[in-house]
Amino acid sequence: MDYRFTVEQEAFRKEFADWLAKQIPKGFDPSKRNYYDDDEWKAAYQKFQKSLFEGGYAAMHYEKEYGGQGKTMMEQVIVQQTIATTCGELSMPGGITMGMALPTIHSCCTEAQKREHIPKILDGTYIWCQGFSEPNAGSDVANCATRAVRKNGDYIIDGQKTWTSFAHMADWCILLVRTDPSVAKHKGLSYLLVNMKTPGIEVRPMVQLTEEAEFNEVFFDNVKVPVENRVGEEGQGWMIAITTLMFERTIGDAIMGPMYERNYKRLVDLAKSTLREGKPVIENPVIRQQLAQAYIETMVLKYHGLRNLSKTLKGGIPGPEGSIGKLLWSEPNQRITENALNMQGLNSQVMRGSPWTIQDGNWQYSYLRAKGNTIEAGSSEIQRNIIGERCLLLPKDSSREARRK
Amino acid sequence: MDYRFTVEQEAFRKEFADWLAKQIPKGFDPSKRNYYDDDEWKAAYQKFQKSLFEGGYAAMHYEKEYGGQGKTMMEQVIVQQTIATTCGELSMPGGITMGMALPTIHSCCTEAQKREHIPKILDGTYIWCQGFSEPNAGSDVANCATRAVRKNGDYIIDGQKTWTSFAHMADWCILLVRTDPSVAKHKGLSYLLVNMKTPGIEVRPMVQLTEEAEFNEVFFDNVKVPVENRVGEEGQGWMIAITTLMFERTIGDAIMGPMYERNYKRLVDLAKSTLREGKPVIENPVIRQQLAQAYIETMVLKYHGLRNLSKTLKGGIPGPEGSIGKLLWSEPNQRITENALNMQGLNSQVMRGSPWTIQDGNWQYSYLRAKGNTIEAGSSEIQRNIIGERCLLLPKDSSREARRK
Amino acid sequence: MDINLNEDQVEMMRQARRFCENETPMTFVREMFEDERGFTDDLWNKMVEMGWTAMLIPEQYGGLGMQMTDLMLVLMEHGRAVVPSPLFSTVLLGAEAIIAAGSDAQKEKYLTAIAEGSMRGTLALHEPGSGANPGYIQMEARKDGDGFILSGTKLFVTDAHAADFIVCPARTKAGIDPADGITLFIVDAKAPGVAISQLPVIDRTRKLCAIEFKNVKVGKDGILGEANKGWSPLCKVIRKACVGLAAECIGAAEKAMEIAIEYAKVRVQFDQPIGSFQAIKHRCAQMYVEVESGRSLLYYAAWAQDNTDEQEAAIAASAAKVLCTETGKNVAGSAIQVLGGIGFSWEHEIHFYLKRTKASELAFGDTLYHREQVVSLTT
Amino acid sequence: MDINLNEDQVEMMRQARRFCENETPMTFVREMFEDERGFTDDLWNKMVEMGWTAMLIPEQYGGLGMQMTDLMLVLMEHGRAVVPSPLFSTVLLGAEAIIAAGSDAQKEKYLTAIAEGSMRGTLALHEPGSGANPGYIQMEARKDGDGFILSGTKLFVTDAHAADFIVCPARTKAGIDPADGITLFIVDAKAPGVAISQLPVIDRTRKLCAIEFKNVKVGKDGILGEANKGWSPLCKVIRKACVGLAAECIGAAEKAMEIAIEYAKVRVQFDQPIGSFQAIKHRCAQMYVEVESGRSLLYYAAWAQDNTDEQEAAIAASAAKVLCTETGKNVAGSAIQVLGGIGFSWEHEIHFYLKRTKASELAFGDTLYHREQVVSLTT
Repeated sequence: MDYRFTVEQEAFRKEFADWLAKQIPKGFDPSKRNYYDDDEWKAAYQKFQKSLFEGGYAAMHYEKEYGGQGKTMMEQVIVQQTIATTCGELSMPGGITMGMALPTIHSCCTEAQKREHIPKILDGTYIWCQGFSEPNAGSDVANCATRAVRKNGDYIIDGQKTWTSFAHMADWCILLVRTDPSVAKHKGLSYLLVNMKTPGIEVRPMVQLTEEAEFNEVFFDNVKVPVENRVGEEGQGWMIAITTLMFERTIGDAIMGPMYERNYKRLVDLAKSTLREGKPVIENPVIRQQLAQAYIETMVLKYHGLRNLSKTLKGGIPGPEGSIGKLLWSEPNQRITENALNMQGLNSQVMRGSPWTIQDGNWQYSYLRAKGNTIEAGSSEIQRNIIGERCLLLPKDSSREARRK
Repeated sequence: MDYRFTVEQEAFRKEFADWLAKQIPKGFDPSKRNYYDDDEWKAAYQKFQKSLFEGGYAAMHYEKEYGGQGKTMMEQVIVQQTIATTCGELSMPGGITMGMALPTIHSCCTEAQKREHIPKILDGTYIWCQGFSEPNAGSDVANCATRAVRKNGDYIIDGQKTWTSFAHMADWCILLVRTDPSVAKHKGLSYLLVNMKTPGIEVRPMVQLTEEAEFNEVFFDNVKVPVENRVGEEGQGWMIAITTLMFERTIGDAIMGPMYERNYKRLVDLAKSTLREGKPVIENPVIRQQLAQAYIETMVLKYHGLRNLSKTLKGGIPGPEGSIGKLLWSEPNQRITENALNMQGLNSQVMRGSPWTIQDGNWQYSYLRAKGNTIEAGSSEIQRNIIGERCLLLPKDSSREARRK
Repeated sequence: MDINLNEDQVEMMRQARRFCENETPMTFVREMFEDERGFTDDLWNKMVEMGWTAMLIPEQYGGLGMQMTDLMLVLMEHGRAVVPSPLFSTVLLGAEAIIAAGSDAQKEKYLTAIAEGSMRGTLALHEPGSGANPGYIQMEARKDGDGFILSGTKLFVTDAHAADFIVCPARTKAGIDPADGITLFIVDAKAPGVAISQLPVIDRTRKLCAIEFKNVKVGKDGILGEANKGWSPLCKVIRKACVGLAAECIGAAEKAMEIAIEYAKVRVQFDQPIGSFQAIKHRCAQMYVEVESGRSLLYYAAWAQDNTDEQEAAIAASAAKVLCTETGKNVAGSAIQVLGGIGFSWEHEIHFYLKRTKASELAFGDTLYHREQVVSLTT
Repeated sequence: MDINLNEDQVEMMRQARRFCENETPMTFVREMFEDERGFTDDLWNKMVEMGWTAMLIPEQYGGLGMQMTDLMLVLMEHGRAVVPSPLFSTVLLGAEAIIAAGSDAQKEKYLTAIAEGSMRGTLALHEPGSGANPGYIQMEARKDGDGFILSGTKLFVTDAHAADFIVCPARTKAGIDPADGITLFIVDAKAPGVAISQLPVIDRTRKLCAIEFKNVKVGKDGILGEANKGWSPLCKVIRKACVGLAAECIGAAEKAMEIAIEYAKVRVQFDQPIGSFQAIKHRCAQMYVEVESGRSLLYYAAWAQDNTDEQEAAIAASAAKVLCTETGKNVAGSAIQVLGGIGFSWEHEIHFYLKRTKASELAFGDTLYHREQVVSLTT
């Protein structure tokens, strides 16, 4: 058992960090949010991703023939950890692209599809979004009602997706559609690659409770998608949607630890610089217990991420226990942001833009944003169902059992 | 709105407290447990209950013809609160008798049954137990499998009850039995009054994790119970079991507040007298927060109890929201006893019988005992089901819905 | 003992609910959230007509002489509707400070005007560096002839932008013990040297302001109560303010719970209403437990303000503040979880409940502070 | 980076599990719970044969020179079976104190004997009034020629009744700073003036003793390490003890979880296995989340003891102690709730898991203490 990275890996980390330092745009302040305009943000992402690609740091673990670097997942983790903790905002518009679209295309697409799409993802040309959720398919993704009817060489798509992150920036979409309404719900689904410029697609931003529009509704009205844009076979959509993302999630989990470590440092700064009754709150024993707990949960996230990564590197396949990772970042984040607000006392109400704002209002935003963490990307309830039924093999409840028949 | 008791009620409280002080056996120490021998304990209960009866303080709210005092529920609450906070141990063996058997007999029995049983309950002659739970009928009480087959003028009973409190002391039992296995589960049950001396009844004490035997298994082997000992009609057992206890629960809830207030005082004494790093733990800000929370939860219990009592006195019928009362004492008790142990640090491990024991080991016992609070008398899960389905009218889950048909 | 509401009270609640439905529907709340002023004269006038500004004011000053339990019922309804208005600040901060410490002349001047709706007031309590401890008051008032000169900063002053007068505690004697050296002043909101600016807060259904006092002169008639002994009446004001916020939070929690329950009954996933799943059902049940627990403690705390000694009133107010604001926040948060994606949207109203209750948790002493109060007063 | 167990380690775990199944089944645990001594020579000898007493002892003293991660795996299995034995006290308290502070001669004498199983030792750390702070050491050692005379009381000494020697920290210089003035002593358990009595504790699968020292003479050879500088090696011992308890707790939690899950699959109520109800299913899922979280932190903490600097080792040990003992206690408590009535019975084994993990939460610094350690070391 060894938690140390190898000398080569540490050297690579340093090399990459040094290189990265030179790529960060002038004036970029990692301690706060820099982009409030989406066009600017997209352009910054594209430029940044292009430099990564040209520098030889894009998709380290993918084959060279598709534009990767032919290295192991460790290098990719090192790159992503370093980005996440120094300039995560620059890579964020590519979150769905890199975390969802890319691995799906990489592991389930035809050679032609791969050659068409992967390079333009890696060089930052295209941003992708993911059309899974619908108004009546939230936790119950298999309830997908967006229809795709085959007509000549096309699918004609009608329906609506919702909670689609980055759709307003996206060039392409990975889309789950119903191609056969006559079979059991999860059997009639297919998976398509859709160009967002296709006529009939309308994107409407949805404002969330943070007062920002990070998500969108996407409407499909008689949208033609060539049959060759299907991933896998007709009816395989559910399987592709469910299974292909497991490997990539390992990387996602592994970068959470360092991100939360950075947050802990901010939390400590906050505790040292914020006063309560005229004294720094870090002197308050109750707050100290909360700080400690935040650190402990951060350690869990970090070492759980490494343990999973290590298992994956040894050829283990991360199974449904990957659901733990989701719970390990989403639920502590709600506690940690709440604690951060507690530390600020009344000042915790002040958002960005006042002389009384603390740490640029980051914690205020994060507190509100964190309320979505236990809902998005599979709610905590769904995660616990998955853990209970697939890891612990507890019986399905009778209504859901009945539906599978 | 007025939280004050009337002048007459306060006078009555004082009168009763003065009278009670004279009844308490010499050497009885209310700050600890006095009876470790069950025979002694039963005898002490019988003597105490007899004195209550003779003093005119038994069942204040019942009609004089059955041995009550014809007063309101307020006098009964005052009596029970006073007993609970000064010498509760003396009345405890009658807990099921007074809380379960008596109100059931009082509201559901025939005149003849009432005249036979109520006086002997009120004067302390008989202790009752309650045969509801079975090995396969825990949360699912309607799954009761103990059979009662009618033969001549008797029911012949075969089966097993479990978790029967005080059965080893009891003279009589209120027993739920299945008289008709051919109809829906909750429709085939009946309710009997059973003399525990009837041949064929065997009581086996069950030791619980506190290392004490508070409960019993009760085995019925060809036990004859006269048909006239049935309460209500055949098949009404479920309704009687479910509904008759609602009123009395109001009193039970109303005495919880004062009991927890007394416990809070003990907790404060503990915090003042116990050292941590050489200083009284009450000076520790983290412990202080826990203490405050214990007090707040105690206030909730107290004022919730009074609010329900007040509603009942005005003729309101406590409905399923009575389930709240159960949650309000069981769950805080686990937190409060845990906090009490926290305050003691390492000493919290020491049970009764050492120079290093704190407060006679009461908190150690209570900590372990409290683990049963969320299981007994309807688990927290069952309470939340009841609240969800009967107070909030949320749909039953489909499997349980199906069963009712 | 009788904890049931009487007929008048039930009717008062019913009227308040109808008022809120008609006058402050969610569309209005949204408008006011974005609006700089955060309320309209029309709304204010109608509230005055309802008698709400006069409820707690003694009859001799044109008020209705009612008790905190009565106002509590109105505020619960306001909590249910997240009503934006300077009612809370005027009746529980401005007016109560005058009631608690004012001379007859001051009462005559301010209370009569508040009761008839022609004046609004607030309390400038918190200072930078206090965290959330209302006893941390360091702003200085220098003696100046018969009067004083105030200089310093107050933060998180509720509705100061809409107030005619501001009650401002300041130190007239150096030290840290709030019981010794704090004097209350009545400051005209338009007085030279008073600069009021709104803070960009999370919950903008209730505006909070920063106030800079630059050599603000307060005459003799602006001294409220006894010099150096302002803490005791201030505590009384804080106590009632806490109960008022607790009432709002229980109203808010109740409504948030209802929203979640209604959704759980109609939202179908996996072919079942989600309310049939225990994860949701038990969550809703827990909301109900918390709302009813909070209500039981709230009723007592409100009653205690007018009917028990100071210590008991203080314990009850602090306990209710802790429990009910946490309940509000927890239930609103829990409702978001039940609603899922839609609950996270701006479009749905649930987030207003989270924001308002979260703000209430912090105002006039946070949970840490009030738990400490409870333990100091009960041990 | 490689956090996978190697083949030897997997085999070691497998053997330990088999050992526990054969040698310490629940019937044996129950017997030992009631038994005054709490273990048998036969069990001890078999443990020695397994090499467990020698694992952490350097090879030059007859040990196996293994790392904390190896012992951790064995202790997880012991936690699963609630193994009663003085192994923990001997290898992680007695032996580690000698390893941390002993001279060559002391190591030769004690470690060799421990490795071969002919000697047992423990650590007399806690004192009355400490609460649960291991740094609160006030017992005095008076200078007496070359040696010292010890007088005072130590409490909660693990397995002192079965120990041949007791490492006892005491003050050789007045004060409260543990870093200055504490000296460690090796006391013969049979020395005149040493009176050992067992405490009636909740968890009697691990015996805890009170020791009265009445003018106990300790010669020069009984001084362990540098005078007045005993705190630093003591911290090292405490750190590993914490990791050891954390390992036991994760093993215990894992087993308690398995018990609950098995029951939830077969126990039928309302015509369904109760594990199909989300109230139970999600509770079990939460157990799994906690067990796996604890395991991830535990592995690192064990590794850190031998492979990082003192500060990181201390942070990791404290963090693992807090998380894993709470996990043990929470999962055991949660399992009781899943089991319902039967879980509350003496007859079912689950309560042993609750009692052992609860005791572990308190030993060598409770959660309050270790959270404070984490925050002091990371800010």
